[in-house]
Amino acid sequence: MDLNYTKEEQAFRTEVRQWLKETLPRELREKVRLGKRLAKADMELWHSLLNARGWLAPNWPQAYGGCEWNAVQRHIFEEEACLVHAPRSLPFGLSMLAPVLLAFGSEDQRQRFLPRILNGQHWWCQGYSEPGAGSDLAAVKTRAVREGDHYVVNGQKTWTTLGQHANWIFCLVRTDPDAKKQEGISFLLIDMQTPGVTVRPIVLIDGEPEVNEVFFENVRVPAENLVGEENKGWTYAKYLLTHERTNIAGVGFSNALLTTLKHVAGRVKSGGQLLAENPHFAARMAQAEIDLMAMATTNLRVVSAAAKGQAPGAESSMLKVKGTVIRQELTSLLRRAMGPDALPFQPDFLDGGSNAAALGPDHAAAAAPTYFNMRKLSIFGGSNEVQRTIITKAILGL
Amino acid sequence: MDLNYTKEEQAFRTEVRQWLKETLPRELREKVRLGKRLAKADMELWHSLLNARGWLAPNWPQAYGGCEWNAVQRHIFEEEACLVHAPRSLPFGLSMLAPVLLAFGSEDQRQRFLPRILNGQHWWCQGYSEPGAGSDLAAVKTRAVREGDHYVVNGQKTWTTLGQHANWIFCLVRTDPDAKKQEGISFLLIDMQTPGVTVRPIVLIDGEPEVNEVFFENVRVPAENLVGEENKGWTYAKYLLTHERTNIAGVGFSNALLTTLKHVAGRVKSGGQLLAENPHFAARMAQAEIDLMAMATTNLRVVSAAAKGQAPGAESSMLKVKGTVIRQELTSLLRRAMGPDALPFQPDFLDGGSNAAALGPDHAAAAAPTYFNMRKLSIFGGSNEVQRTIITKAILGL
Amino acid sequence: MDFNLTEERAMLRDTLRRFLADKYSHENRRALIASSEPYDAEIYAELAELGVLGAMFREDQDGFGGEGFDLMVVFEEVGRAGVIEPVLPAVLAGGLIAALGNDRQRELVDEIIAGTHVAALAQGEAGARYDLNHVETTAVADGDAIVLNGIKTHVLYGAGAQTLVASARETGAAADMAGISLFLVPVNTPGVTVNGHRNMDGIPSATVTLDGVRLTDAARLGAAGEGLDALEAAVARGLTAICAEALGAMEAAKDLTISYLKERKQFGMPIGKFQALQHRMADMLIEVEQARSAVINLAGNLDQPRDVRKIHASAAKNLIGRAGALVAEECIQMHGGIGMTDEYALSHFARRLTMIDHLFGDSDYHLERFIALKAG
Amino acid sequence: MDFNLTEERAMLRDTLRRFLADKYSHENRRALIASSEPYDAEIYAELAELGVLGAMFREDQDGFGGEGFDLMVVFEEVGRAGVIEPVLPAVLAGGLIAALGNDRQRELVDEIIAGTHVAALAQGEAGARYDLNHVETTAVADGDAIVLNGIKTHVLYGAGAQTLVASARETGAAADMAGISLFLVPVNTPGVTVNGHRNMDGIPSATVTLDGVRLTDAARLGAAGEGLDALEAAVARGLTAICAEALGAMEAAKDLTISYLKERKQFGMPIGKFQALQHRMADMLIEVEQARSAVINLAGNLDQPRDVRKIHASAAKNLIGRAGALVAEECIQMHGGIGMTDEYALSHFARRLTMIDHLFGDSDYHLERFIALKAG
Repeated sequence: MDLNYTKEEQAFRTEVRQWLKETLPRELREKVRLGKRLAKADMELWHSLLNARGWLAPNWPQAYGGCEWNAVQRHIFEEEACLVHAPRSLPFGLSMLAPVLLAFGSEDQRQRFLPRILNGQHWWCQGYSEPGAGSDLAAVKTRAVREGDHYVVNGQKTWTTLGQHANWIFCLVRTDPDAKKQEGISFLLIDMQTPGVTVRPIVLIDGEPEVNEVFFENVRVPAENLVGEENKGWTYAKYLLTHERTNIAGVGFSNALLTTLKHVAGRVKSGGQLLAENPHFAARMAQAEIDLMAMATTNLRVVSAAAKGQAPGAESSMLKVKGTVIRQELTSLLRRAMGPDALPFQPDFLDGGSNAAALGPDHAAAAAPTYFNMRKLSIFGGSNEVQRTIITKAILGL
Repeated sequence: MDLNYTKEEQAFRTEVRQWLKETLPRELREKVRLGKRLAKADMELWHSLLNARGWLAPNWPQAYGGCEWNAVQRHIFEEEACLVHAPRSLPFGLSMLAPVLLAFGSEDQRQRFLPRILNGQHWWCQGYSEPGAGSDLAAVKTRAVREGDHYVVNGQKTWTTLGQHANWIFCLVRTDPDAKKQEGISFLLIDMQTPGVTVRPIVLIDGEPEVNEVFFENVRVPAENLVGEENKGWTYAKYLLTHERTNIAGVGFSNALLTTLKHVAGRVKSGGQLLAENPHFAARMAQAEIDLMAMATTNLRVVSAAAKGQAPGAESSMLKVKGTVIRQELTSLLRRAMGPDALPFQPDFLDGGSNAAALGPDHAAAAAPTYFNMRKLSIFGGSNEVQRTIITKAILGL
Repeated sequence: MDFNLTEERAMLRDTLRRFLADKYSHENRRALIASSEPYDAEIYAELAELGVLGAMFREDQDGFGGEGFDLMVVFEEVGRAGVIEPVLPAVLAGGLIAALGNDRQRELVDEIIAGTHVAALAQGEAGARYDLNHVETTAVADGDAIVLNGIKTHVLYGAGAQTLVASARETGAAADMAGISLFLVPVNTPGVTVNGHRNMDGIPSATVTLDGVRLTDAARLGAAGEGLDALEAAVARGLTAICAEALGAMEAAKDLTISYLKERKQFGMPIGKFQALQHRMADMLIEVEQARSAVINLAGNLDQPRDVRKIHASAAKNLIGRAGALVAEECIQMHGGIGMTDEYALSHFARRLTMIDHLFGDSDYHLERFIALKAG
Repeated sequence: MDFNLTEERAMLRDTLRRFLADKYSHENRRALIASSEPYDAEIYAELAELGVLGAMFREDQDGFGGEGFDLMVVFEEVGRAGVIEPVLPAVLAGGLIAALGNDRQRELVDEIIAGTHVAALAQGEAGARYDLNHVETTAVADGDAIVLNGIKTHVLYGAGAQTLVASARETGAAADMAGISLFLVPVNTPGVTVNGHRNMDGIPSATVTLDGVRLTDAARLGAAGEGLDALEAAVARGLTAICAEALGAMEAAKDLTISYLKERKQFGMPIGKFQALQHRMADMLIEVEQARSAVINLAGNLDQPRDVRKIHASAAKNLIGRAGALVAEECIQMHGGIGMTDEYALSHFARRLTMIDHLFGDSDYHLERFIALKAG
């Protein structure tokens, strides 16, 4: 047992910290810190900065321009990045599609798509969920019918995050309608500029169109865009879902949120007393901090096992559930901390592209929208109910 | 809408309060207040005092020596009795067996048994649960075979509360082993002095033998002790379970507990500060009090509807669950309030028959045992899980 | 003891519920919130005609209600339908004018009841958080005039109001209990600037700047420097209203969720068959009943002595805050993604429930007040 | 970073677990608790032989462990088996003697390691609650002697100990930080009365009366009036021990419940198939992992600067208190009636978990201390 990082890991942390300090643009940092929405250009800028340093793809092989960091290194990077309010890089191409291409794609596909993820030419989004399917991903209805050297795709995807900015989508499509539920599904890459693709934004409870519906009407997709074998898509989808879950606990995000919360509680007054000195509020913050301290170690235990090659099982689900609970609690506390100043809806200020002034103190404008937005954490990526079932099945085997 | 009691109800309350003040023996009151266990003689004394006033059987018809109080009157009595730490009267004969006899028993049975419940000659206990059956009451295995004008009973009952003091037991027994689960069950009254009846106390987590196993080995029971028809016992059992649930919320008990808790918190110090002035502890007490204030009204809404003849449905289950949660929380707070003084196990002091002195301040000795004992609230009388299922079935109808 | 509604209140409730079910669809409400109108003037006029505003006042105030249970009945329906029209101002500013006003001032009450005038309460200030006594806006005599200076924040329905009832300090320091007066300020008085916005839940609100606003003595509502008690009483009535509104929103969210659990199938069966959801639903139903009881307790004790009223107000607001968060969060979770979309009515109820916790003291604030009242 | 045990620790854990599985059945423990013996002297001697007591001390203290993770490994097994023998005194009183004792005093440590001597910490007093600095017992010089007067409460293993390490005040008022000394008091010293009892969880404890107990200077452990720091450090080690013990008890309670959910049938199927129970079990499993992490954090930071150590001690004790209550209550509830019987081992673990919250500060006490430390 040893809670200390190795010298090499400490040096790596210093290097990351230094780079972030020198590279992260102040405006970008402020947007993230204040919970503003990032414009497309903001995200592209951050990707290009990471790419210039060679740090955009932590988990890819170096041969394809990745860092090949182990789980501990990735953890350190994420921790440092969150601490200074760096944006998160977008996972759709980097850590969702790429591992599938690396494991199941053809070399042609890797050569064609991976560099374009790095240089920003392709912005990927995910076409998994469909209306009425929810956490039951295998209930895919979108049809792809082979016609010569094309597939013709018809159907609809939903909950496609940031699909409004994307130019490519990876999709689960049904290629054999007669096969059993999990069979007959294929994994297809679709250029969203193809005629017949329509994107309709869905405004969420926080007032923002973060997700989208994507419609396919007789969309012709070259057969070379099929990943792996036809009708084996469910295997690849499951691989994607279980892969890359080391940051599932969101410890870095929660640490950043806790920092913000303490900052606010040290400035906002209630009944003439700083909120940080209000025993009830301080107790809730402390409770969350204590839970987070323990979860950070739970996370490191899993990370450290993963770095030694052990595959996390139900632990991922535990981290997902507890990580969600803590992060949602912190956003709830931050909202409550703002008092009446959490009331106004300020879309103009929150818009990453605008310079509108905010009503109320720092962090007030984003407090309620962030709280509402973060309700998604316990729903997406396998709802917490699904995770709880996974945990118990693993233990009870019933 | 009117939250006030009628003049008649207020007069009744005054009458009850006055009587309690004059009649409840001081020693008995102190035992209840300090959470000591009542000796058999204590309970018999309290029954005899109530009986002398004609108030032992609130819900029986006057023709049989009852009060015929409506739900509001019963509520007032219970509230006042709890307030002054009167013992609760024992429900087994009074409000479990008697309603069944009144509804389904023969006039002979009523004449034979009801007066003896009032005069204390019979102390009843309940023979429902069996080992391995739990909340699944219909899984009765105890057999009763008709031989001439007797039934011969073999089998085992468990969780029989205060069975060690009882001389009669009402039992669910299986009279038709070939019938489906709920059928083939009969409701039988058994004199515990009959040869073949053995009682074995079960020590519970609080160190007390509050419940018992009751064994039947070739016990011969006169056929006249069958209630109603053979094989119809499940109907009577269900009647018993749904009857008399107006006090299911335990508002009176919780009010008494809250009073004790405030008393303690106003005397015990933590870090030089009274516990009542400790913001964290005060917040928990206040939260419980606020919940209790609301539940008292929820309870009155059900009581008031019952007094108008409306039968409570899922509301009883709601009151059971919430009442349990509040009462368990209050016992948990009382235990925590005692700090290290909750540690010692003091069976000698807690024994109602003894005059042993206690370690620690008032209420310390009973705090942990009561907390442990009250875990039963969410288990017996239909576990809270069963209640939640009842509530949702009533609403969702699935 | 009687937990049934009087015939009059039952009739008002039924009429109002029918009207809102008919006119107040989620689509209409979404369109309205997306528009630049603070609220729908036509609907507001119809509400007035139905007697909704009159029910906020006693008979001696030219209304036909005004008791706690009148507020409860109306606002439960307001919450159930998600109404954003200015009924609450009639309770808050309207209630203050009716309670403190002289004959001339009280003419406004008739206009409010008729639905032709909106008076908004301007009590909030930056840094005041939920404390009514924290007033930095000044009211200083200048010859015959009284001059108001300050910024009032979170003025509910300030955009769309014709008159403000503003708290301002005539004497003392920022947090003193004494020295606060209430003033009737027509929004078109020189020096008044109303900057409107919408809250997260679609309710119109405003920041109001009072920059050398010159009023006469006739604008003062009640006695000079003694406004706090009446303000606190009016806010207690407002708390009754928004607690009942939250109850209505909980009922609506609950009903949507029950339907969804029955209809929505996943893994081959209605998700309402999953026991984990059933038991959480049961706990939620219990808390909604608790919330109803808390509102009844407050409504029934509104005219009791000040401390009794305050204890019930704080108990109710605390419980409603906790139950509201539970209902909003659990209903969204049981729905999954669809529950998070603006298109689906649940998101409206969830936002409203959440924002009600930020009005006139959240559950923490009222827990502390409850403790102080019980100790004191 | 490494979360694996060293080979030595893994071996100690395995040996100890095997020994206890073999010797320490629930039936034996019940019989022992029902007896008048405070603990089983034979088992205690065997534990000493296995090296359990030596593992509580560093090599320079004649042991072969003494680090946080040594305590963690041993006490997790102590908790898993429900051991009531006096291992904790070796950490508390033993740790103080090893840390502060002169050569002669430290001879006791060898006897403790050998299992031939029990020294109990007598720090508690009526009215002190969890505050180590609240000491009213006096130590007054009288010629060459020092005379102790006072009553020490909740002396864990006081019944069955040969020596007490008692805190007493040489100067100052009841709650002062300075002026507290620690004394080695043989229980057979005239004026010492030990009144033994058992705690709810079967652990032997005692109230000790010190009535004109005459000691010499040689009985003082460490510097006069400066005992509090060392006492606080020893209690931090004790907290590590009982937190790990609670973790072991949680693991045991969890394992019993998992077996029960698989085996026990109701309404025609194993109750573990009921989803409502499954999801609650999942939440419990998560909290047990959290508890393990909290203990690791404390064990790994025991030798860090005082404030860091205290922060982790309070974080761990707070989290363990909450998780322990959850596990105890949920495991009983999932079992139903059987979980409440003394005959079934779960009730022992539930009592132990509950009582651990009442030792050296409960979850509220440590939450407040955590807040104060973070603010300070």
